Amino acid sequence: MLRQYMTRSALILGLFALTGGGLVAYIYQLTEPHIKEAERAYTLRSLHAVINPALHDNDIFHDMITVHDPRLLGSDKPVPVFRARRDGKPVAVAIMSVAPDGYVGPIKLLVGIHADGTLAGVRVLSHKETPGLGDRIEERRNNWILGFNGRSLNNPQHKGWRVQRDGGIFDQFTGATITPRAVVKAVHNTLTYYQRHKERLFAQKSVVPPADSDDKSSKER
Amino acid sequence: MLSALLALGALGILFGLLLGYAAIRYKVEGDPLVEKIDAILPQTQCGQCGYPGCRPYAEAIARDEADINRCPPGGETVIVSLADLLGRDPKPLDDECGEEKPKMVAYIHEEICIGCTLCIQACPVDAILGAAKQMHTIIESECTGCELCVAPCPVDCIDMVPVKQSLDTWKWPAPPPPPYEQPTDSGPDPQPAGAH
Amino acid sequence: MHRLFQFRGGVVLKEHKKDATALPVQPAKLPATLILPLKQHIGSPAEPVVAVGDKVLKGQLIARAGDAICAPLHAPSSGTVTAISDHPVPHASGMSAVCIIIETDGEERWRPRERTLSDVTELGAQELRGIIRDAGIVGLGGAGFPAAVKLDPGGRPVDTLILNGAECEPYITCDEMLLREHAREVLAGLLLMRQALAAKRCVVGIENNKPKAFRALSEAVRNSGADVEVVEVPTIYPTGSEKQLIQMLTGKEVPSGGLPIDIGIVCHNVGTAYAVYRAVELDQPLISRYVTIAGSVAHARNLEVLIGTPLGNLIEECGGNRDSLHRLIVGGPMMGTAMHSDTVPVVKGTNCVLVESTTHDVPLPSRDAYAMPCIRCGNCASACPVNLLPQQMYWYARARDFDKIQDYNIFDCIECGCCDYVCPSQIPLVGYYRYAKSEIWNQEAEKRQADLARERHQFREFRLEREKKERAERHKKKRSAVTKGGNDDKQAAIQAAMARVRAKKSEQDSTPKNTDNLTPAQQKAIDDADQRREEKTQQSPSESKAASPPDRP
Amino acid sequence: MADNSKQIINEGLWRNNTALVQLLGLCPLLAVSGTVVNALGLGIATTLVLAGSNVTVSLIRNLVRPELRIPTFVLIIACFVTAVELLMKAFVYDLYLILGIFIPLIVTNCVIIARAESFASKNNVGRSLLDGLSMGVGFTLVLVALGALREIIGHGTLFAQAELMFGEGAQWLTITFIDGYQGFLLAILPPGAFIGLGLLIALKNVIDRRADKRAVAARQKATASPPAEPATQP
Amino acid sequence: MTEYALILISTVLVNNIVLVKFLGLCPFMGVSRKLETATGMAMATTFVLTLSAVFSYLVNEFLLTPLGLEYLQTISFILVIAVVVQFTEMVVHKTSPVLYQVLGIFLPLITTNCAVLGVALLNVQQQHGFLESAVYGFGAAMGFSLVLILFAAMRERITVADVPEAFRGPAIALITAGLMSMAFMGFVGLVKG
Amino acid sequence: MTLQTPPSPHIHSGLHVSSMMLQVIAALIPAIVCYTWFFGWGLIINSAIAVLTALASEALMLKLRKRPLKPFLGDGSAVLSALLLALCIPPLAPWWITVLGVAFALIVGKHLYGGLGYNPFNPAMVGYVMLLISFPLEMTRWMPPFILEQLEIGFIDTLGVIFFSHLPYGLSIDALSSATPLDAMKTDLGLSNTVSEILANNALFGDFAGTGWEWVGTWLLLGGMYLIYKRIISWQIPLAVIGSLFVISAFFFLMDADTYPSPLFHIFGGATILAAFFIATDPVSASTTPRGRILYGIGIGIIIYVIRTWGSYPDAVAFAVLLMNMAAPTLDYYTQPRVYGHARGKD
Ligand SMILES: Cc1cc2nc3c(=O)[nH]c(=O)nc-3n(C[C@H](O)[C@H](O)[C@H](O)COP(=O)(O)O)c2cc1C
Ligand SMILES: Cc1cc2nc3c(=O)[nH]c(=O)nc-3n(C[C@H](O)[C@H](O)[C@H](O)COP(=O)(O)O)c2cc1C
Ligand SMILES: Cc1cc2nc3c(=O)[nH]c(=O)nc-3n(C[C@H](O)[C@H](O)[C@H](O)COP(=O)(O)O)c2cc1C
Ligand SMILES: Cc1cc2nc3c(=O)[nH]c(=O)nc-3n(C[C@H](O)[C@H](O)[C@H](O)CO)c2cc1C
Ligand code: SF4
Ligand code: SF4
Ligand code: SF4
Ligand code: SF4
Ligand code: FES
Repeated sequence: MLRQYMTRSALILGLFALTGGGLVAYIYQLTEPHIKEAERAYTLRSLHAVINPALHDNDIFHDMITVHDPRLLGSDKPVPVFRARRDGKPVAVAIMSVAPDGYVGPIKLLVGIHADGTLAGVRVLSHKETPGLGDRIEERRNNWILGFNGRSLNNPQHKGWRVQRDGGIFDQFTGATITPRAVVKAVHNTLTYYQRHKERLFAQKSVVPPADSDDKSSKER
Repeated sequence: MLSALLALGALGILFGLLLGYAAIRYKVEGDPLVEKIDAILPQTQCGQCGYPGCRPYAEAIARDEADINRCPPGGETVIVSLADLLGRDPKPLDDECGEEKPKMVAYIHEEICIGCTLCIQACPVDAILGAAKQMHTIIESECTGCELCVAPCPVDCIDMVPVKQSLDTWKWPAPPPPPYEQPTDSGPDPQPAGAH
Repeated sequence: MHRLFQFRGGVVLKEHKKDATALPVQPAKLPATLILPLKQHIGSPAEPVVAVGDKVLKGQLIARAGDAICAPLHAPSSGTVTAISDHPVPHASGMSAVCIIIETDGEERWRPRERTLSDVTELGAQELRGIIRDAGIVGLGGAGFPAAVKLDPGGRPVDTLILNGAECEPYITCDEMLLREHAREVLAGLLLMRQALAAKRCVVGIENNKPKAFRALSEAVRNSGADVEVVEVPTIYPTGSEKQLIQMLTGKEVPSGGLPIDIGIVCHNVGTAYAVYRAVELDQPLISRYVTIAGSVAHARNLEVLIGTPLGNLIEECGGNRDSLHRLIVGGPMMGTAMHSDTVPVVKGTNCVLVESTTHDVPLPSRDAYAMPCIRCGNCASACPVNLLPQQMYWYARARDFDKIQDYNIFDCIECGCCDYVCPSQIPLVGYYRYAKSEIWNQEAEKRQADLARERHQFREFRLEREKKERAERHKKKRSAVTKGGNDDKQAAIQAAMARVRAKKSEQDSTPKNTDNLTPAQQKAIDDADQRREEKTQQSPSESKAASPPDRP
Repeated sequence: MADNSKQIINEGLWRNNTALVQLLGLCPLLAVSGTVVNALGLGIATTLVLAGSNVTVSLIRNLVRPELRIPTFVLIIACFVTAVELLMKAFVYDLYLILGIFIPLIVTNCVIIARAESFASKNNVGRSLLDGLSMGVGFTLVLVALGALREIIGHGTLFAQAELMFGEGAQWLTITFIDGYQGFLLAILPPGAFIGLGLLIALKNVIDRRADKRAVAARQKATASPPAEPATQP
Repeated sequence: MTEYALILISTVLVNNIVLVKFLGLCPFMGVSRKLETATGMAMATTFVLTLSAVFSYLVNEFLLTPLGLEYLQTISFILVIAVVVQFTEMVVHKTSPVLYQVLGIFLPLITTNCAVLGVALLNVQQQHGFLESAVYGFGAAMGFSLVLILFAAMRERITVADVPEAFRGPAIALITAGLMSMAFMGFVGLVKG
Repeated sequence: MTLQTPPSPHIHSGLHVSSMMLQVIAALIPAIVCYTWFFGWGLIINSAIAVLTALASEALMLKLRKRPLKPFLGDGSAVLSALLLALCIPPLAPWWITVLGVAFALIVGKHLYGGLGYNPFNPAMVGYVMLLISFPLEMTRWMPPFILEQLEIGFIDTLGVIFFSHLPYGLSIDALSSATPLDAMKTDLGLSNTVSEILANNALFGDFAGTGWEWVGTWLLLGGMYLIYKRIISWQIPLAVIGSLFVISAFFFLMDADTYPSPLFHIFGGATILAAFFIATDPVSASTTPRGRILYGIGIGIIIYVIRTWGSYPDAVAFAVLLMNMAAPTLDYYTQPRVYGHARGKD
């Protein structure tokens, strides 16, 4: 009795699982290429916001490595670095670094750096700063973030890489100094990291980005 | 594709086995809920709820076949208790069942009674005394006021009379709500429904 | 010096005791009619032993105690019983109850002495209790519980007998006057009670705003050399409450739902002690008591009043105006009950009549016309001597959540009114508690009824089922008997038929089936009905058509 | 039957609305009602799943046994959800990212299992489909209403980011009410979601009560008029 | 150790599963009318949530990931949850009638509590390890229980308040939840990350 | 003649809700005067706006709910809520901030729950938190005390700022705004400065807390003492709030005086005193049992410290109060006092 009952239960549930699973798996196979493409397009859009697509000719999305430097890149997890090349020669990199000391929490940045060490562009990928105060680092709300374009480690000099209130050249927002301060510091750190590891960054062999690892990072918005 | 099928199928079969096992191994019979519901009902046994007595109604509620607002003798108090027990929202009494009335008892005009025993057969709680061709009497303390004996009487000798108040049964009235809290228009009233 | 323990909470009230203590106590005028409710105490009503038209003598028994918790009633004066019928009684409902009404003849003729004076110190406890019980003494301090019952410790040791002379309510001064005028007699009564209880110690608690009473009693104790402590307690309302007084004098708490005797304590009012003295030493039953008349009267004072005197008479005697009455309170301003009419009589437990009339300046600072919402300030909780949370109880009483309110121990509330007094929102809190309590009692009664009904219904179902089965069985037997056919079966069939007839006959003869398990009360109802039936069958059926519906037992 | 389906629709859209009356499916309702577009996206996804699962459950309703009922229903729903999830990922990826975890959570959207249990498992396919659709549309409507409320108060816009759902060409849909509106953050933050839904429910109560009153008045008039009628006759 | 403590603080206060993350709202609104039932629900959910967080982790780690079947997460997790709930219910029903009285009617509701599936999915998304997953699940459950119990006690009071008619019932409850969530915003930034 | 038959007791102490409220308002006045002395007319103007808005909102809601105006407008609770909220708003905040905050406080925080006596949350704090999370910019734009900046803006100028955002001649918005001491402390600690450096380098900090603020705090303390003396408020809540804040801040201060400011700074900084005596004690939304009140106060003290020290908001009084408001019914339920005659230890 018990055995019979159990087997029937098992069969029913197993049957449903099997049918359902089959259908889903089928749909998965149908949609998989589209999904891959959508993910790629999404990341590319961010990348192209910081690196002019006209400058490179490689598949920047797949030319990716991960690096690890909690001190300078602000994250104790490996950080993706995308590399742009033209005719095989390094043009720029885009580093997904983190400003760990935002007002509310860490701020995820995408820092694009030309091969010569000047900033190609900076974007905020995700943050939790106070809406209305700290969120002016988003490009959508304020063009403050564009102020990094063209800067480099020497422009301004070391002392200048601060918000104005601390004696640097970058604006702060009224009523919110901490957020810009954190971003400026993180961008500066990222530049320093690039300076130190420039050669290796381009030399290292690319890993094909595991599809879900980067979709995860963007999902957290 | 295949691995997906295998994995899900395996999970399904595993869980099916588990639940099938548990269903037999941990089988429970009986439903204590009915007892609890029955304990709340007033036991008037009047059938106004549409069921032949309080217990059948309790069973219907437990089976989720009947709503909780069908017992007029119990009135608001019973509805609220049932709602509490079953985790539902209280609602007003279903007016197709009847309305809440003050408690009554039956009274037989003994001089009219012809001793037909029809009322005895109707009374759900054996609150009527008497035998064929003899005068019948209500045992007042037993009568639930269900009115079931009224209709069968061929000579209309049974009346429902209000339960008499005495110093012992007198209740302190609720203090009247302050005038500013008088309900302004229809709708559920959170206040005690005034003095009794 | 006796060690005092403070109880928590309580309020300090403005005293109004000067006026009524200025004049000495004198007997009130004899009223033309005396109204004596059969129930003036906690317990069952007394049963009349006189009939309308009977002449009675002062002190004569007119109603006897029916069961253990009951007190007999005596005629307060000589006269004629003119009615035994419903009359308004001093009760919050304003309802009527059965009273014996005596028209006085002004002769004040005593009944003959029933007991010759013996040496009272030799009376045994049982005898003492008998005398006290027969004298109809109930507690004169409040609840009116038959004193003899309270004086029976039932084998439990009694450590302390407390005499309650606190009299903590404003306006009331009857106990104070009694102590001032009859300290010796009160002491004697106390010693008799002690004798009945075999109590180890005796303590009398008197609030420190009654120095004269305190001195009078202390002197009486000193003169008699009795081993009784007379203690002054602080004037905080409600020290007079039994539980609070016990806590203050002994530091012990009466367990919730228990009685003082559970912790070896018995507490009685001073008036009760005086009544005991009069009953035992003078052979006088409880027919009069001290009553304070205060408020909007020309001469506030204490009178010795016969039980049964209508309140209106007292008001007139003290110079009050019966026509401009606005509020008439029996008892003190904190615990007393407002009456619906001034025709209600003084009963054994009436200690004070507080008059408020529209013509005199209104002496009582009462609540606003309506309450504000509770702001949860907690003043009430700080004032509550029982440490309840009045604001929560109020909240749930309002919401009719009677389960929750019991979680908050509403039945420990002594209805002292402290919470109400200090509430800034002026909410009639005690009114809500009384409402909740009586609703709960009522619900419990209904529950009992429902349980009974369920039981009877189930029994009926069972009975019907049984009958059906029996019938089916008989039916089957009959059929099988018939179908068997043949000669020899005929005999059996006839026998079966005869058996059926016999069964049917016996069924008719025996009592109806639905009366198997009856309580005595029900049996009585049945017997009554049977009797009526009998009577009916003798007279013609159409004669007594106007029979009134029976009262509910 | 016509009357019956009308009733089913009325139940779903108004009288027994999942969000306003049954208070089910609150999580996605509150979480993704920041803007109308998000709301619409999730609403459509939910409706699809609801209709699909109702139909399927109704089809197989006689096959399952008690202890397997919930697991089976849940399994069916989960399959539909995963399918929808995959499709969204493939074709409206940006929206998918914003709705985030709430797409897979459609599975546990209490509405769906509640309908499966209380309706689809007792009714035929047609009625179940209708029920699924009307419940889903009712849910979507509330979702969109709440989204609109929050978006207007919070951002001063309507249909912002319409391009996420309808493609780049749809940007013109976005309406900006006040230029330079600073925004009333409360509406966008979590508290705003709760309070907004509370206000919507209160609004429904008010409307219902009005309707009730009118109905009562109408009934009274109806009962009162017959005696008046003879009088009007010559 | 501090790591786990931070996860706890974060899930209970800062990212409260109900008031901030918007998960588990239906039971939050549905079974908060009375303090006692809320307590029962809290206990049942805590048990199931923690258990299913762990099991989901195991299924994901040892079945789905090795086979590259991440897209079946939702399906398999919900199956796990449904089975855990069903199994628990049957066992409790049989073995402890007392406990079943308290928890019985809530258990089936838990399957459709988004918080349970949500936690399983979030665990994967945030790449939690075994212990982290368990702590995260437990913390989320504690957060749920905390606000549910507080909310129930508040609702008991609100139901007897003189609330305007249109707002009686769910409307005022939601507004209360809104104000609670407003208060919880005070914890923002307590745990960065 | 029909006799009146109300239930007992038949006498009353004469205490009244409105008299309680009036006394609380009276106790606030010295502090308001002191505040005006240090920070200018802003508070007075804000208070006026707030009180008017409060009365208008209250009247509107009473009308909508069909309740009589007189007993409720006159009870003083709306005025008190408005004053307390005004005290928490930056003195130069634009007028609509005050209006919005007070209206939200009274409509959502109070009347949706049934008005006086029924609101589970402290209305003033509901309004304040709503403003803080919705308009962080306006709500963090405080001003330095006059004596520091040698500036004095008169009544008319203040009106101009509040109603028209019209800055007085020669003043920039930056000159008029500064962080509160708590805010400055938090910002600077975030820059890894030590407490003693911060205190030494910023004139914002006075003898033991913020310049000016410490005097306002002292007057509030005196007012609170008066209320305790008059038994308008219970001693448990203020003592528990201040006591627990003192203990926990002393603990960390003793551990590391460089990163954790002194207890005195915490107690006189921000709105601690105001909260302890006037806000946490709001009878309606606080716990009502004696033990519950102590736990409630301790909870507030601890939450204030935790959020100030590790959270994002520089001051946390409002959040702490709302959070503990939330817990109050539960606390009440589990801290019922031992009733006379019940066994000890078993409540
Ligand atoms: C509610 C609130 C939210 C805040 N949000 C932020 C923020 O998002 N980013 C930030 O840098 N500072 C934020 N602050 C911090 C203060 O504004 C802080 O004083 C400021 O960053 C210090 O810089 P200031 O000197 O320019 O005012 C916030 C403060 C409060 C009270
Ligand atoms: C219902 C009831 C039952 C009582 N039963 C007893 C009893 O059995 N024995 C006894 O000594 N006292 C009994 N008492 C008397 C109490 O002990 C107490 O003295 C009396 O209630 C007077 O108290 P009070 O006026 O403070 O209310 C009873 C009182 C009440 C109200
Ligand atoms: C609040 C309150 C106040 C009381 N005040 C007095 C009082 O002042 N004097 C008194 O004798 N009894 C007072 N009682 C009644 C006593 O509790 C108790 O019933 C009485 O002393 C018992 O004595 P007895 O049985 O002789 O009446 C008060 C009761 C309550 C509840
Ligand atoms: C001691 C005391 C403190 C009060 N504190 C506040 C307060 O912090 N916030 C507020 O809005 N109302 C306060 N009130 C006023 C009143 O209680 C409040 O408006 C009620 O919450 C309204 O129901 C206070 C009243 C008193 C007596
Ligand atoms: S209506 Fe009520 S009392 Fe009557 S039979 Fe039904 S449940 Fe019993
Ligand atoms: S006597 Fe009549 S009314 Fe009373 S219980 Fe029996 S049938 Fe019902
Ligand atoms: S004293 Fe009155 S207002 Fe204060 S808590 Fe008690 S009942 Fe409420
Ligand atoms: S009446 Fe009851 S609740 Fe009020 S103070 Fe007295 S004992 Fe306490
Ligand atoms: S939708 Fe989340 S619990 Fe119902």
